[in-house]
Amino acid sequence: MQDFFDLTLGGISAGAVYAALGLALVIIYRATRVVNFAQPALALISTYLAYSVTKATGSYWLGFAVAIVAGTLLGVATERLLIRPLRHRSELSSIIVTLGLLLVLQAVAGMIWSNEPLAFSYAFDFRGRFSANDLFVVLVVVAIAALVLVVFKYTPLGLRMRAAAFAPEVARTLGVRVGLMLTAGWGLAAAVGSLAGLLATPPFLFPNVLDGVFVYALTAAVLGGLDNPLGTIAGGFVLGVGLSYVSGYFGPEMVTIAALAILVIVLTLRPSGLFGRAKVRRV
Amino acid sequence: MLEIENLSVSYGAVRALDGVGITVERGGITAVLGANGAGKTTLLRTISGLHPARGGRITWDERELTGLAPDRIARGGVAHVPEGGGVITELTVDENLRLGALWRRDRADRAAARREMYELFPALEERSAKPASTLSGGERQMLAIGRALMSRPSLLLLDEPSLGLAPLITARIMGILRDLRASTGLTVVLVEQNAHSALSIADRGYVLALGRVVAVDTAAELLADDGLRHAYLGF
Amino acid sequence: GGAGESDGGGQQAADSAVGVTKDTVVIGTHQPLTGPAAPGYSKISVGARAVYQAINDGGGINGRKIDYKVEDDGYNPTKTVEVVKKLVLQDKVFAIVGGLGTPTHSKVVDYLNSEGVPDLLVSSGALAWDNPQKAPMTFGYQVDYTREGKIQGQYVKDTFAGKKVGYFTQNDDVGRDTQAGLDQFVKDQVVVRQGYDSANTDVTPQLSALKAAGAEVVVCACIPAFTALSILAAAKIGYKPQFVVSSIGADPATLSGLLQDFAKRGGASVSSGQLLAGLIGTGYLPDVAQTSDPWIAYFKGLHDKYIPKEPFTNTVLFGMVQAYTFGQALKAAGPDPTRQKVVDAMSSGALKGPGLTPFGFSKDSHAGYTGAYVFKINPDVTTTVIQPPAVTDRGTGAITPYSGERATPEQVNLVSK
Amino acid sequence: MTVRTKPAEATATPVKQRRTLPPLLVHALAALAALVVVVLLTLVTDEFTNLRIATIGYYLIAVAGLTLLTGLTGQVSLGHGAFMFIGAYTVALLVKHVPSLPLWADLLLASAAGGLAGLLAGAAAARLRGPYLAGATLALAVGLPALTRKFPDFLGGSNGLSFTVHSRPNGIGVPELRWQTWIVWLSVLLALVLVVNIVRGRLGRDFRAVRDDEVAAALSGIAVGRTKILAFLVSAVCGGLAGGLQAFLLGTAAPGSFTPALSLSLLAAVVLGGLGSLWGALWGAVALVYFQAWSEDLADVLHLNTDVANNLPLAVYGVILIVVVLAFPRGIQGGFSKLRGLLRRPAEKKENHENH
Amino acid sequence: MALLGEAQPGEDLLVVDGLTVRFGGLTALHDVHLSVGAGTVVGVIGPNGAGKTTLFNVVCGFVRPQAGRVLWRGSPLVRHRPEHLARLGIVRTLQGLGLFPGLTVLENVMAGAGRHARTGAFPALVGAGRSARDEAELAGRARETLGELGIADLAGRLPGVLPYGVRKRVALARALVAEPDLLLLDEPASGLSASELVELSTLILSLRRHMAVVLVEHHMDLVMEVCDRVVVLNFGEVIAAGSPAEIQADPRVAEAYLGDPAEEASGA
Ligand SMILES: Nc1ncnc2c1ncn2[C@@H]1O[C@H](COP(=O)(O)OP(=O)(O)OP(=O)(O)O)[C@@H](O)[C@H]1O
Ligand SMILES: Nc1ncnc2c1ncn2[C@@H]1O[C@H](COP(=O)(O)OP(=O)(O)OP(=O)(O)O)[C@@H](O)[C@H]1O
Ligand SMILES: [Mg+2]
Ligand SMILES: [Mg+2]
Repeated sequence: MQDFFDLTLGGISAGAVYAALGLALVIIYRATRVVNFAQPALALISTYLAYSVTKATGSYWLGFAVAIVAGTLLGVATERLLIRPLRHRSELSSIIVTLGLLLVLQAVAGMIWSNEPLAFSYAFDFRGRFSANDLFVVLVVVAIAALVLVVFKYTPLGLRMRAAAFAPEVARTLGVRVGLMLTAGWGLAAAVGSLAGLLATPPFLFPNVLDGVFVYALTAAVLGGLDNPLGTIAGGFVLGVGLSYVSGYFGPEMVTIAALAILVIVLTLRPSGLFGRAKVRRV
Repeated sequence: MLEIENLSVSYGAVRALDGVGITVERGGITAVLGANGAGKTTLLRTISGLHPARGGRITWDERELTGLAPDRIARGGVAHVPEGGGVITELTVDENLRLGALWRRDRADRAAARREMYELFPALEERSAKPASTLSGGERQMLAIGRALMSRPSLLLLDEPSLGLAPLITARIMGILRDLRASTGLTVVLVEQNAHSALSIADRGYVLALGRVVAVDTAAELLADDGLRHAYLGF
Repeated sequence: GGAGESDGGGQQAADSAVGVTKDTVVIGTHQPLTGPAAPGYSKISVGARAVYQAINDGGGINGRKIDYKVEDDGYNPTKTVEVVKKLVLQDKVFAIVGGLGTPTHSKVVDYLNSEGVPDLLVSSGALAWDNPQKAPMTFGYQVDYTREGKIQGQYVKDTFAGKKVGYFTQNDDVGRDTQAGLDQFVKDQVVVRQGYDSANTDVTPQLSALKAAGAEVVVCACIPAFTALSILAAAKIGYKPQFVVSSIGADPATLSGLLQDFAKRGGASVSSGQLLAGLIGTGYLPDVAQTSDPWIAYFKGLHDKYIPKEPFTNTVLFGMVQAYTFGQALKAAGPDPTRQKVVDAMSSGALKGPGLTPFGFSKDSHAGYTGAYVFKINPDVTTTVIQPPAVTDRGTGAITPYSGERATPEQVNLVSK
Repeated sequence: MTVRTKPAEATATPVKQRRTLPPLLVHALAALAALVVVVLLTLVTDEFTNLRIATIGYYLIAVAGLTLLTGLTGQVSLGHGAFMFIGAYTVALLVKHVPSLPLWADLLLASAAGGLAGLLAGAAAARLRGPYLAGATLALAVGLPALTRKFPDFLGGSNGLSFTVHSRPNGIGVPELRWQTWIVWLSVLLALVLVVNIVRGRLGRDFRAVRDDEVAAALSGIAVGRTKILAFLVSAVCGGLAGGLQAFLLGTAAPGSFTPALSLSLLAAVVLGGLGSLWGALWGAVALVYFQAWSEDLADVLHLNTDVANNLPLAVYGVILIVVVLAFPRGIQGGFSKLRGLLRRPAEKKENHENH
Repeated sequence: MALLGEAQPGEDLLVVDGLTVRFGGLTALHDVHLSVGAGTVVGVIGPNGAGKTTLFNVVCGFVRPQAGRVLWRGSPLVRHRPEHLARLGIVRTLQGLGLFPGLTVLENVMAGAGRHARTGAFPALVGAGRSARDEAELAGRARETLGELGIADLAGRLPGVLPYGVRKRVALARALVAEPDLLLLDEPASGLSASELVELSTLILSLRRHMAVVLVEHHMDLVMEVCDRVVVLNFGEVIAAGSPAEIQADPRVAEAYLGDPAEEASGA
């Protein structure tokens, strides 16, 4: 039973990390209808910057702040330089361009900081069954999700962002600064993504460190319903805890298969995720 | 005053508008008529900045619109109901409506406008929390018109508003336009396939054919001109 | 020649001197330089390159400079096959030296042998490289996992008699072969066996299971990142077993780099020294921290000269020793080296070098290092040898202390200054 | 505007008169010609280039399958490598356990195994769209290869399986690699004939109709779900064959070869070549092989510090992906078509069937 | 609600029997009865949101009713799906267009003619047997239909660049090429010019010889001209049914739908 309890707690903190990166994906998806495959790389670069700043100044929180700011700027730049030219193109174009960016940024990280792992510390003490750091991660993620939900659902800014995403041309004729909204969405998402990177990276930092997290984050977001921040959080925790049990009871080699199984089962029953909007009128 | 001078627009090699000139007085309702493919939709899209002009000028209230971004034109008080309504189906009815006036500063006024629209279209109020995708075709059209009116525009561009609307509703909307013109001095450019109904409320009408203005006159004269009606309006 | 099963074409090739010109010898290798497997391995070729550079700066071997081509395979076997074929067919290398990884390299062994290309000093402890009958061109390098497991097992049995033992092993041949060795000695002490998958960095569930089973000694057949992860996971759940770590994951320099400044936050302070102190490891090369060792001093000199910016870790040393060993074999092949001559030089048993245990190379064995010593990490992250080198076989043979002589750098004198 | 009274007979007669070669024959002849070209190419190039040509071959069929799925049916699959995985392991297991089976049977079974998996995946995926489909297929690419670790004795664990396929008949004086290249291309072209038939025929039209508007497609009598599954099936058959050919060519099947990166580069090839066009699939496959090779050569030429040099090919490849997508909206094939259009503008205007 | 002039089931092609559809709390159709005999044109009119499209959706299998059933040639359609309809001989046009933007006009129409393809799925897969001739035949039919609608010259164009009215015709051609026994037209006249309206009414009248038509429309002139019978829906209920003349005279219809006569003149 002790085992069960430990596995649950472990799963919760892992799930929070999946949810955090998943949130970044959801924000961009809501804001621009693009699945951002470069998200782990944007977060990666910010985290490396945090590493360097922390190393140089000795202050973890300064590095933290730098990472968030840098992440935002990276997101904005990505949207302006790479995504905007693809406005009228198929969703595939943006998938491939963000993939290309993923490769470039991971390579750049390797060039600057080498492909060898670096020690990257936790924000708080990591020791204990549910450590100070675990608590911090979970709280931050839940808070961010709530904030994102409120912004999107209940503020005029959120409404504008959604309108710009769903129907840019119509939104424009309604006075929405569509370009600005899309950029803002990317900036916001990349900031959340950088936060996720900071939370997900420890203990070690290397160019591919977020690959696995990204796959689970996308899985979590899809599980929860990509349009729904709270769904993503739920998806993240379901996945984190579920995979922790699988790893504990059936062996770690089963984890990825289990993720696939969970996803298939959920999507078979609910093709738009656990909390996605159910049926829409099509005719 | 809306002044369009010598406007030309093309899609690649296809010239959709060719030296079109149109003048609409403030507070006027002007019908733009013409057969399929005459360029009516293109004209409205160019006015609201969705499509670049190849040549010519568009001014509204002494302000040049040519070259401005669509959102700036919209914030200048020009509302556009696109062909087919352009309702954002993923948003709820209420969100669609609110979107219409989001750029307006005055919150209280926005709320008041929303109430007015629900009064005009009670069917929408019942469905305000539903996604717009669940609406029927006519309900969507109502929503689109309501959304455009939310911002209390000074110039309203309507692309075939009667499309899919029941006669009763069409008549009601024409009535609303007449009232708004009277109460707020709204200027309307009304593109219609249905020349008869459009000319019945318009002061003036332009007839487009193959991207050129082939006739312009008061609505009454146009209705009376049998030759023109047969040649371009087909009734 | 001993090219038993390879077809006619291969045998001719074996006597050839492809890749050798008047003043160069082209050799190649495949390494994971990028991708998920790069961390931990991407520095091996850096160390090797430094040695080749030193050799070349000293005029080469018998007047020939070594042209070292490193191909990135990203640890993807398909890619390995492609790049190795590229090295053989397009770059026309003389030999493949130090190809890295079991899943990767095992896919090219047949090809290299049938083409008659020397396949030397494979960077993996799998047993497969030692098969002179079927793979006459292939030679191992590091001590194989079973030999090492036996030595670990005997040490644990002697030192921690009666204590509960848990295994924590990588879910592949590393784990399987190591357990085969361990089980010869500590099978009845084992209370739990856990594995990890290198794609999944969350090892807390496994460590929890080890803790729950009450394992007092945890034998860890892990790569460095996972050694560090297990140490951190153990710290997280407040579990303090005695770790015994295989040579592939016990490099103190790498580990202390990975574990520096953890959990300094939130009031606690745990240095890497504290986390690592007392950890028991096995090794066959001298440790980089043993500065008094003549070979360490020698390689440190090369390091400082050619790659001063890289940390001097045992991983770098691994590559340096590998390159140095190849250099010795090439030299031994004489002034007109052919592929067959290099293979003969390898199996001559004459290569004595940096390792603290001997190579197993002979006519009947292509096993690399044949034994290991046991060391303990001190609080200042230096190491102390707690059991001197011993050698054994990969079967059930006895473990015997090794007392042979090591040649010194001066005696080998491969690189002229 | 009146509507005919006697429909069927009225049209049936004239059609019979202008009978042309059946498309199957036309496509088969084209394939034969292509095979001749490939054989000639392998004869004038060195052995390593032969390997690259063969590699292009199996990528081609994988990319063509994905083109059919993604370009024609609009289902974005990020997990196509999973079908290659299945094909490769099928061949590996057959070679190891049923060595008596001829190669063509191995390959056929690999395609069938891929198809079976595609059928299952398609059935699960038919109701998913957009990012949901993308997420699920990505999970497929990540999850499936992990099976090997669950069954290490049978599937070889993370080391995978190694084997050699002896396909070259004794007494043929052709280097092994060249012979293998021929086999690969023969199989690929046979499969391509099937794919081209589908793309150009009624099914291809149904696929595109489903992509464009599912509701209207259903009302036109197209079984939407079944069509989507069929597209998955066909493309998975291609994937399975590609994997089988890869295994045959390289003698390996290991989980490390079928990472999500493989699936994603297949998708990249689809887009690079030109979405929805089978010629595009060819350029995509060529790009897949040569862009990576070039970026590595480039890194070799510039003498750089090791960290930079190690990562440069990756960066260059990423930049190529970005630049091609940004600069050539319709991929390489789109670029070619434009070029051709510029060269002979006035000539052809009437039947402008997109290049499929 | 038993309505005047309702034919017995069995005599009619299509019978809608006591249909009720609810969306959450909203009742879109309530106990709707309707029948369509061979060779007749039945108009369904009503205010926006009255449930006309929903009625079509039930017939086509997009929406499952809470109560009631749909009989086709006397036997009930159970759990039928949209893609089965074409084979049964029912074809529907969509409110709006529903064209395939990535297919040429010809291909759009050919997609609708699949009913006539005689090859099975497998021969089509390998392109063997009759499939090639089949394709040529479909193309022939499609061209012919396009010709009849006067747009044969546009066969190779993509629909996206065509004017709305022309696209509407393409959609109609796609429906007609299947030669259905029952054609469901959802607002075919919207967006058409006055002259095109005249052509449309001629066309519908000529169709009557081969098929039954159900017409949902807001253009009263058209409805009155072509329909044999008209059914009026309001808030999901049938409030009137009868001949066009009867309907026009019905005060309930005027109140719910047409508006007062003065405005009707300008509105329709
Ligand atoms: N996106 C486009 N690309 C190419 N040509 C276009 C495009 N949109 C419109 N056209 C062409 O421009 C001309 C004018 O079209 P427009 O839509 O403005 O006509 P309209 O008068 O609104 O017709 P309708 O009454 O059918 O709506 C037509 O010939 C049409 O084919
Ligand atoms: N899937 C759905 N979910 C919720 N409400 C729906 C759904 N489909 C239709 N409705 C509602 O049912 C009512 C009937 O819709 P329907 O589309 O049948 O109207 P209609 O008679 O075709 O109107 P119009 O003439 O405007 O096209 C409308 O009020 C609509 O909002
Ligand atoms: Mg128009
Ligand atoms: Mg309707």
